[in-house]
Amino acid sequence: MSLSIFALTGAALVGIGIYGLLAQAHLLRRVIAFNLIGSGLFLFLGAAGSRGIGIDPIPQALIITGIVVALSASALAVTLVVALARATGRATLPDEETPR
Amino acid sequence: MADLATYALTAIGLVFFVAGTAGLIRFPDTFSRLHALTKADNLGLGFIVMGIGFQTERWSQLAVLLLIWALALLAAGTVAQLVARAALTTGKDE
Amino acid sequence: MSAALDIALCALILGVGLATVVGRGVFRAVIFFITYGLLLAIGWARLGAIDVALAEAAISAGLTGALLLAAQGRLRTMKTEAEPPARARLPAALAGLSVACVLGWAWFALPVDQAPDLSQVLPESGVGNPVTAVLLNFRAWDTLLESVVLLTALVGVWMLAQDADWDAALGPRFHARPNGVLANFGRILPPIGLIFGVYLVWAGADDTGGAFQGGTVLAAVILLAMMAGALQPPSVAHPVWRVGLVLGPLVFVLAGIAGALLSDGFLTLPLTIAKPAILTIEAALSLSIAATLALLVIGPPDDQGQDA
Amino acid sequence: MTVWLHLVALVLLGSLGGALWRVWRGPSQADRMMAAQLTGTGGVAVLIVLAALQDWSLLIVAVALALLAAVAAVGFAKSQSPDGAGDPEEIKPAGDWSDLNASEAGDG
Repeated sequence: MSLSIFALTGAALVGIGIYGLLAQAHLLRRVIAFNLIGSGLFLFLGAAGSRGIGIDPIPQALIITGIVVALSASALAVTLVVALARATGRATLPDEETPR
Repeated sequence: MADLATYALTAIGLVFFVAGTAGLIRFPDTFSRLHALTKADNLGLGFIVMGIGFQTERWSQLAVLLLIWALALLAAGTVAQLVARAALTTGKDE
Repeated sequence: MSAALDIALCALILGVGLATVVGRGVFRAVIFFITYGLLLAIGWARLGAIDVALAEAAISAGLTGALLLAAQGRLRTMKTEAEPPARARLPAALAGLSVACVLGWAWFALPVDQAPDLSQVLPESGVGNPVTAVLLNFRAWDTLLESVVLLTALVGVWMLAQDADWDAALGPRFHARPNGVLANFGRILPPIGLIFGVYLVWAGADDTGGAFQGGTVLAAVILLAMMAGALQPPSVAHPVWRVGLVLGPLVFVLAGIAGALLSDGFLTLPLTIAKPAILTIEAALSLSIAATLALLVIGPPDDQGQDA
Repeated sequence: MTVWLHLVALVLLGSLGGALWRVWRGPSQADRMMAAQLTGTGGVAVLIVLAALQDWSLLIVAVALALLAAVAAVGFAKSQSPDGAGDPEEIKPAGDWSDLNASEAGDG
């Protein structure tokens, strides 16, 4: 019962993250949305790994490394956003600007 | 007896937490809201810590509980001062 | 009662997740994302995955918030263009909804596998914490490559420095009022955090904790000491920090080669030396993880703030 | 006792939800940051209660949260300073600020 709640929450978080990734143009918000997708998948995987007898440590180990890798990817992405803003004065991708 | 103490102390802790949140929602400006946060909430956490302390099975767990409260107090005091100062010098911008 | 708690918690997680992607305001989204990590850590605690809860709590409280807030502040001082409004909301919502529905369907359609019973093989790993056993023994390849991924990300961050800044110390020039609240906090907390981080690495062999969790706590402590002005960020070429960055992967590879020579193959640990070997790898790895994560959040050398 | 502790955790989560409302409303950035700090304290309290309910080793997660509770707010205070790396205490607030102590009052 409660495992299903967490798994469905994870699924919904992936959907929310995809919405944010597509609808928001500001790149920092896209980084956050991307992290939502990742953590939603982690939650789904973690719930799936707890379905058998006891808790399967293999998904847990994968999720721990995944969380740390997600942070390092976010740090790289955030640095890219700052570098882009320094070069262009914008924090959005150029080809996606709304026409004036 | 220990259970009775847990009921009473956690209930008091909840009152402080709810009061702090009510203050956070109801108080009119940033600085009065800071009061609600740093005072009520950490008092609430203290009562929860004491209440749960009566349920611990080992002394080490009680020590860890007290460490948690001490760390939370240190963090809250520092944060309240820094955020209030930041709000004072930059003003309301959004 | 227990289900009510889970439902309330998941409702909060979903509400906060939604709040990070709707509406306008980058700062608000960042703050919601910080609280999102906290709620997620409570969620992992509810699932009984204590090691994951620990990693999530340390990363989201200690590193993510500081990283995103610094970037948001930096974008504001550079006066970047205002955030454009959300576009194509209906197609985006439909895309998100359909993926969520597919995943939800998959949850009920997937066969329920029995978790592999590790209690038989756990004694062969040399450690008592099954998560540590998986990370550093059974699936050591993953962990080794992951520590290399962290280093690669750091090199990527450094490559984004401007040429003129290259020899300067990493990050902005942090300073604080001498004997002010921030400077004192930067002196009181790091010793406590250091002890806690080392404890997590040590305890991780048999209890909750491990190289990643302890390394993350240590990274947050290093970051805090740097922000409070108690510790100067190094330059890219700093020899001690460079050794610290590669120590973990290096010890890991050496242990792997030793396994190839003395035992069944690369990265296999014979039972007789498994525990001391794992503790050595963990100690070196957590040092490297701490240094890498802290420098990742600090960012490339950046003197822009000074001449602005 | 189990039922009561579940109830305590539920009320704590509710109070956390109230703080989240303030994060949404603002209006100032300091409001949002302080409300997030409150959710941190509430989260520590929830974890302590869960430790009594489920597994005492959860206390270690609460220690990590309490230890690192201030890092994000320190980052916030830094990002609010003019060069993004300072300390809000270095700047003298505008207007009459009689609360400053004597050693600072002279150096204007």
